[in-house]
Amino acid sequence: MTVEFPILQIVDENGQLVNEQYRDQMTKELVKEFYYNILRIRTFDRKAVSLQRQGRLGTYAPFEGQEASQAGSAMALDKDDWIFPTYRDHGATLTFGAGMTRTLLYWNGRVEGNVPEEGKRIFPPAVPIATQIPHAAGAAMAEKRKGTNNAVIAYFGDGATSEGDFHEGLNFASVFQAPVVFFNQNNRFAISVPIEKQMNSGTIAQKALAYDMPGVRIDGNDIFAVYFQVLEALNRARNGLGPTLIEAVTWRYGAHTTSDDPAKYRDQSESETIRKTQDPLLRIERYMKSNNLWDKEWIKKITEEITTEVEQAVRGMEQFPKPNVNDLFDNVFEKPTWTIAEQKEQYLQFTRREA
Amino acid sequence: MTVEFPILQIVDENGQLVNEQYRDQMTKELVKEFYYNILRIRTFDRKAVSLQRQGRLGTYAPFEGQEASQAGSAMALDKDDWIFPTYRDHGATLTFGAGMTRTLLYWNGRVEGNVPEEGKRIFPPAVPIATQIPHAAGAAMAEKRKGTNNAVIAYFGDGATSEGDFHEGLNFASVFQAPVVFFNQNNRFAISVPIEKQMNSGTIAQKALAYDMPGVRIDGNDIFAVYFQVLEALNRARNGLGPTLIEAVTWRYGAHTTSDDPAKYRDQSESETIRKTQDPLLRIERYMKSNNLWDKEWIKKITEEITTEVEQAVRGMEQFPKPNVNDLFDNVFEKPTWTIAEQKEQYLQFTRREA
Amino acid sequence: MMIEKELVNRPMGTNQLTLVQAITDGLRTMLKEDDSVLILGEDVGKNGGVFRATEGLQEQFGENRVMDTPLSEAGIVGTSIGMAVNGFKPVVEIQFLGFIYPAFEQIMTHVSRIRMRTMGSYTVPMVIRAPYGAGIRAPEVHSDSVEALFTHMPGIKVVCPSSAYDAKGLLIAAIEDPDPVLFLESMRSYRANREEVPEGKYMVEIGKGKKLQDGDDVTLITWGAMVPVALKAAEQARIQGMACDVIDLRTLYPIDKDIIAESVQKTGRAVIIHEAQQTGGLGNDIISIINDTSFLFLKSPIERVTGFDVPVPFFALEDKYLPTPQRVMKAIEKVMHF
Amino acid sequence: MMIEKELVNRPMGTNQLTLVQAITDGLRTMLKEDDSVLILGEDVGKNGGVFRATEGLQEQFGENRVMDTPLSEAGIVGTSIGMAVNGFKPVVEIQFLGFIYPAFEQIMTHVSRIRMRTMGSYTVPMVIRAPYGAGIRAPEVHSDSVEALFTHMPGIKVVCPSSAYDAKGLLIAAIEDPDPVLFLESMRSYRANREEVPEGKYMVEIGKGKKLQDGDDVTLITWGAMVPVALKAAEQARIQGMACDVIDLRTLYPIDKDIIAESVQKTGRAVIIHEAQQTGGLGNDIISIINDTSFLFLKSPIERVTGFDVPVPFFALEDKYLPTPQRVMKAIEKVMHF
Ligand SMILES: Cc1ncc(C[n+]2csc(CCOP(=O)(O)OP(=O)(O)O)c2C)c(N)n1
Ligand SMILES: Cc1ncc(C[n+]2csc(CCOP(=O)(O)OP(=O)(O)O)c2C)c(N)n1
Ligand SMILES: [Mg+2]
Ligand SMILES: [Mg+2]
Repeated sequence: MTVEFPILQIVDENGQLVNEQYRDQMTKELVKEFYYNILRIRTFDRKAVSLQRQGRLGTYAPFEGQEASQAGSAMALDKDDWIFPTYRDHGATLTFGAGMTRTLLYWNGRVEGNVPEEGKRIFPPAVPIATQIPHAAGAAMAEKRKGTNNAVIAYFGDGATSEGDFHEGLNFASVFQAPVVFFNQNNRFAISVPIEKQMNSGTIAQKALAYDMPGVRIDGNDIFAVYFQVLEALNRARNGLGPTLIEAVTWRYGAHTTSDDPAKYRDQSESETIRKTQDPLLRIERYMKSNNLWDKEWIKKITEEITTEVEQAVRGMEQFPKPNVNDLFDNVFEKPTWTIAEQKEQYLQFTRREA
Repeated sequence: MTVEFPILQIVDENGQLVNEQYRDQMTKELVKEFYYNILRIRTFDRKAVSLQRQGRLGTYAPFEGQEASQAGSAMALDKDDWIFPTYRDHGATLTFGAGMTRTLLYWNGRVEGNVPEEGKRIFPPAVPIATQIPHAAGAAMAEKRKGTNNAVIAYFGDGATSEGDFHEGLNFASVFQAPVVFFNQNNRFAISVPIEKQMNSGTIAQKALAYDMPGVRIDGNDIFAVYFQVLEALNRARNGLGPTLIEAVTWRYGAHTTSDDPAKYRDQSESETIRKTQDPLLRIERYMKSNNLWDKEWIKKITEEITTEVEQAVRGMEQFPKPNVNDLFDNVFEKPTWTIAEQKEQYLQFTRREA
Repeated sequence: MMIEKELVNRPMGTNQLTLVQAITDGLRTMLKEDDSVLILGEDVGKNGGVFRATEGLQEQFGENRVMDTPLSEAGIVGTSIGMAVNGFKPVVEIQFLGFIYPAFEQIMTHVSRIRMRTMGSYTVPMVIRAPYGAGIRAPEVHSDSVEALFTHMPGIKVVCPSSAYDAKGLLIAAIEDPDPVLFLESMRSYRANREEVPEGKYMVEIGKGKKLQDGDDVTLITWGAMVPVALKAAEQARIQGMACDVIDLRTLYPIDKDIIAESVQKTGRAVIIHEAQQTGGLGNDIISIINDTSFLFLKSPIERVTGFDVPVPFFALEDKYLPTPQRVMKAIEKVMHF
Repeated sequence: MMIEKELVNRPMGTNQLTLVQAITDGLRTMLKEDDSVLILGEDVGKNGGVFRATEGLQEQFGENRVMDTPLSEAGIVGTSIGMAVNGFKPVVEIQFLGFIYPAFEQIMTHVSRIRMRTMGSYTVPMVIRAPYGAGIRAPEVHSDSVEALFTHMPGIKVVCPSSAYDAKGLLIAAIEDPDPVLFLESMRSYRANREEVPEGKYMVEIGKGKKLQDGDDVTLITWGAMVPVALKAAEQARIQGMACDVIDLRTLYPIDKDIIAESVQKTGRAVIIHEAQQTGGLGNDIISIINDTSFLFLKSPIERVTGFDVPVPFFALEDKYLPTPQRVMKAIEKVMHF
């Protein structure tokens, strides 16, 4: 159904405006914020990959190539909204306000990485695929019941659409008309499995039809398309018009995670071609240049700012207090059961003796 | 999407032909077989309900009202095809060739009720909702791999479409283009839950769009529509054109099971109205009468035949050998593990001592 | 039968209720008391649940509090997680424990782990109610008794009352618990008898077993639907001159270790009765508790009277599968005459 | 390390293989030998599996034999059931045991029950392979060790090799088995060392444990990734003058009762080591087996060295969660000096 669900663009590969609808809202400030956020999360992502290579970080799931999808969608959120990410959506959570040090801690196997910043409604990344989709529907049902104006966004990949939880979550959201946006990043691969083996359907957006829910297909490397479509979907949600499924067509340049070798299952030169033509940062750069918004000084300034921020975060991670063995036992229940209390006591005694 | 997916009819409520397409294939013999099969399974169903009331059968799930869907779809199968029913599809399995005594045994808590007739590829009724849908897809994948001409049919209700297994099964079938027909009987209730609370979508057929699979919506009380649409879908399957989702809109007159009281959740006078206007047996009777096929003698003869058959089946069930305690232990593995062997031995010793 | 009174509020009066009525009463009490309590499940609304446990509640509290859901266990539990982390206390009904499996992933990877995963930033104060067990001639799978799958799951408590009083008190305690609780309801016990149940709110402490009967010779340890079976066996044993301690565990995780140890250290003999399959069953945990706490007191090997290592059979054979007072009696004799 | 030779065909030669290579070798052997053997799973094709267990197999046998599936565990297992009852022998890869939960219903209500449900008319000769366990610094959930959920499930066998030789032999036996087998592969052991593995087809019998080392003082019972931990502890114990029998169970259901009983009746002392959570863990079943078979021989309570009753932690703490030779050593001392 690629005809019924064309890929919406606002700014094309060459940085040219191809859709006038949002022109008034495309202020200079907004455009600069787009650029800033893409650059910021890309810088973070590259740093994380390099830390992993140096053995300073555990396995990491890079999102380079998907920054427009992640930054654009997260920017559309209001501060009291909820975000339900996957392991690849740190670009989105960082944009929404997650702590950068904590994000790094997460990838170092530190549970502290999942503690959200004060007041930020950021759920921990879903590791079991698609399981966060019903959570997001439920959190949205709760907001609706409370009568707030808040909405919820759930992130998931193309592969996630094959899981039962995708279906059950969307069905609940549509039955209860929950204020939630299902934001799919179709990077066309689930680890090594290309989308043609994942599904027989031409688009992911069309899956919305099963639930009589609006389905939208966008160019996920066009941050303008992402931002304005997510904003519209969130507005529908806030206005009681229920959920929306958005398919953002994008690409990850690199490996699935740092443990993966993409060359085993695809020709990585395709990534290079896409980088040259479709890159989200390049696109907004082109747009800024064609619209007289390109300011070298500013670019230099923010590049430095971001570099400093990322470096501070790395220091924060590396100087973070050592893991506390109490955390192994203390957060399973509000009050530990006797089995846990006893095991903790014995273990601490044992380590004291060993020491 | 009720407009995109209109309810197809061949013979309308008044028994009038409203679609000429299959006129040539609507032979006298076929029509009589339709009538015969509907009458047969209705007679069975009523008998089962009455046996349950008398305490001669366990809880039973009646299908009265859905006979056209069940008989028509099963008649469209070839003898080597596979059938994956639910607990409410005995009308279909009986039509396909299941033993009537065994079917009664099943409802008497006898595992023997699940042993298929020699050579018949009838799977036991799925009790956990929707779980049979991937089985059917897999059995069809196997037929495809073997290069046979056989197809598979899976039965399931409207409620079943909410389960993840529905989604995963349809996705697999479409990805692997498996020769399977997903035959949904939308009786508009899942126990007490009406379809409007089950889903936000106007039809079930439209859910096929999620998989780029043909979706067809038919009048499930019109056996002509059922038979010919299932036949077409099976033909597509046999010809390598993959799966089809069929929604047969129908109604159960009675309770969900004999443990259920439908008056708690719906106005049963609606059932009576539907019985008067939409009944599958009445409809074919009207068709036969308008087409000079109504033969009182024949009706009398088959009524007697069927009554005898059902009574024999009841006798067969009641005279069936008592449950064998060995069956508790012997069929878990081909060779019992020592825990089972030991438990069996101890139990048999114990019962011998107690006796 | 001895009844403790672990009341938090002095109730106004009492009613003679069956176990399932006590559940309804407990739900009603909490729906009234706490606006954040929600009920979700298949057929829980107009129909009042297939066992009538939620009878009348939707009428009284409205569709926003008592919600019929789609037929979708992962969806029910999954969305309830979302509601739980966002301020509500969902009390979820799974129609039969044998149909909890589609929600297994949500329970295993989220319900039970979200507190730990977020160091307490998010919590899941959810109750999952599920009728369980064989003996009511239900179709297959409906009769599963799989408590051990959940007692092994770190991060969730498991409760299983055998009487109306305990049912209401434990249910309220479960709803008040800041952590998730799986609440198992024996279908066989739903209407087996009536008991005085206080009106209003009271709690029975999670994690505490109950001594139903005192005896110095053998300890019988059981819960849920097997309690009457154990009591009948104890009565037979009494006639033959053997006195049984009968313990109703009531909570299956965390098990009341002390009540077991105390009793076994007195009797030196134990018989465990449960209807789940033996291998991997909770009986093994109880044996381990006895091994850990009471090794030197044991006079004979511990006996287990349980379901066999086979799927719960079709109902024509379920009576053979289920432990009977006779089988328990035989085990009592065995531990007595070792 | 002693190696039995339970060979069905005299193989032509041997290769030095890691455990994961032995798995690949076993799969290749059976794909060659039996056309009805199919491999299904996420990323098993071109990618050769995330651990390379199916490396090269799709290339060799084609997409019809080695099939990449959608990301859908219930779908994988569910469709494999359909293929299994219809003439094939699917060998399913679940990418990590911690992601088997979405397929739990299909395994619990169908894989394990179809034979009984149809009195053998339909059977499910399926193998489900799943890498398991902590210690490789994987993200959360990847590290679960939930064998006990499946050993409690009637109708499925559970196997867990600790060496390359056993891995290939047990895998072939599992594929040849007419009933479903869950085949657990320790990720930590995948490349831990190499071993002589015969070429061609041979089987290690399901249900038989293996004595790795003889000693008269204490019996250590374990499997999978904990085997090297137990062996290290046994070595430390030896230095301190305590001799251990070390048993690798290899099959977790049905457990080799005889090898346990025989050893414990000799030593009178047992330490069980597993990485799963203690409550509900398989250690309890082993204690029950000892209780049932060797009560009078026991000199001290049985000790368990296991994971704690908490979710497998994020990897910064996984070393604290996992049993260590030191913790095992402490338990050995405890049973020796009771
Ligand atoms: C239930 C489950 N099954 C398998 C996995 C292993 N796994 C991790 S990521 C992944 C692929 C996900 O693909 P997609 O949804 O497209 O997201 P992407 O990684 O491309 O962002 C798989 C199979 C998992 N995490 N959870
Ligand atoms: C997984 C699962 N959940 C719940 C049930 C209990 N249950 C049995 S039938 C039924 C309703 C099914 O409705 P539908 O699919 O429309 O089929 P119908 O009964 O109308 O034929 C429910 C909820 C079940 N059998 N399996
Ligand atoms: Mg992807
Ligand atoms: Mg229905």
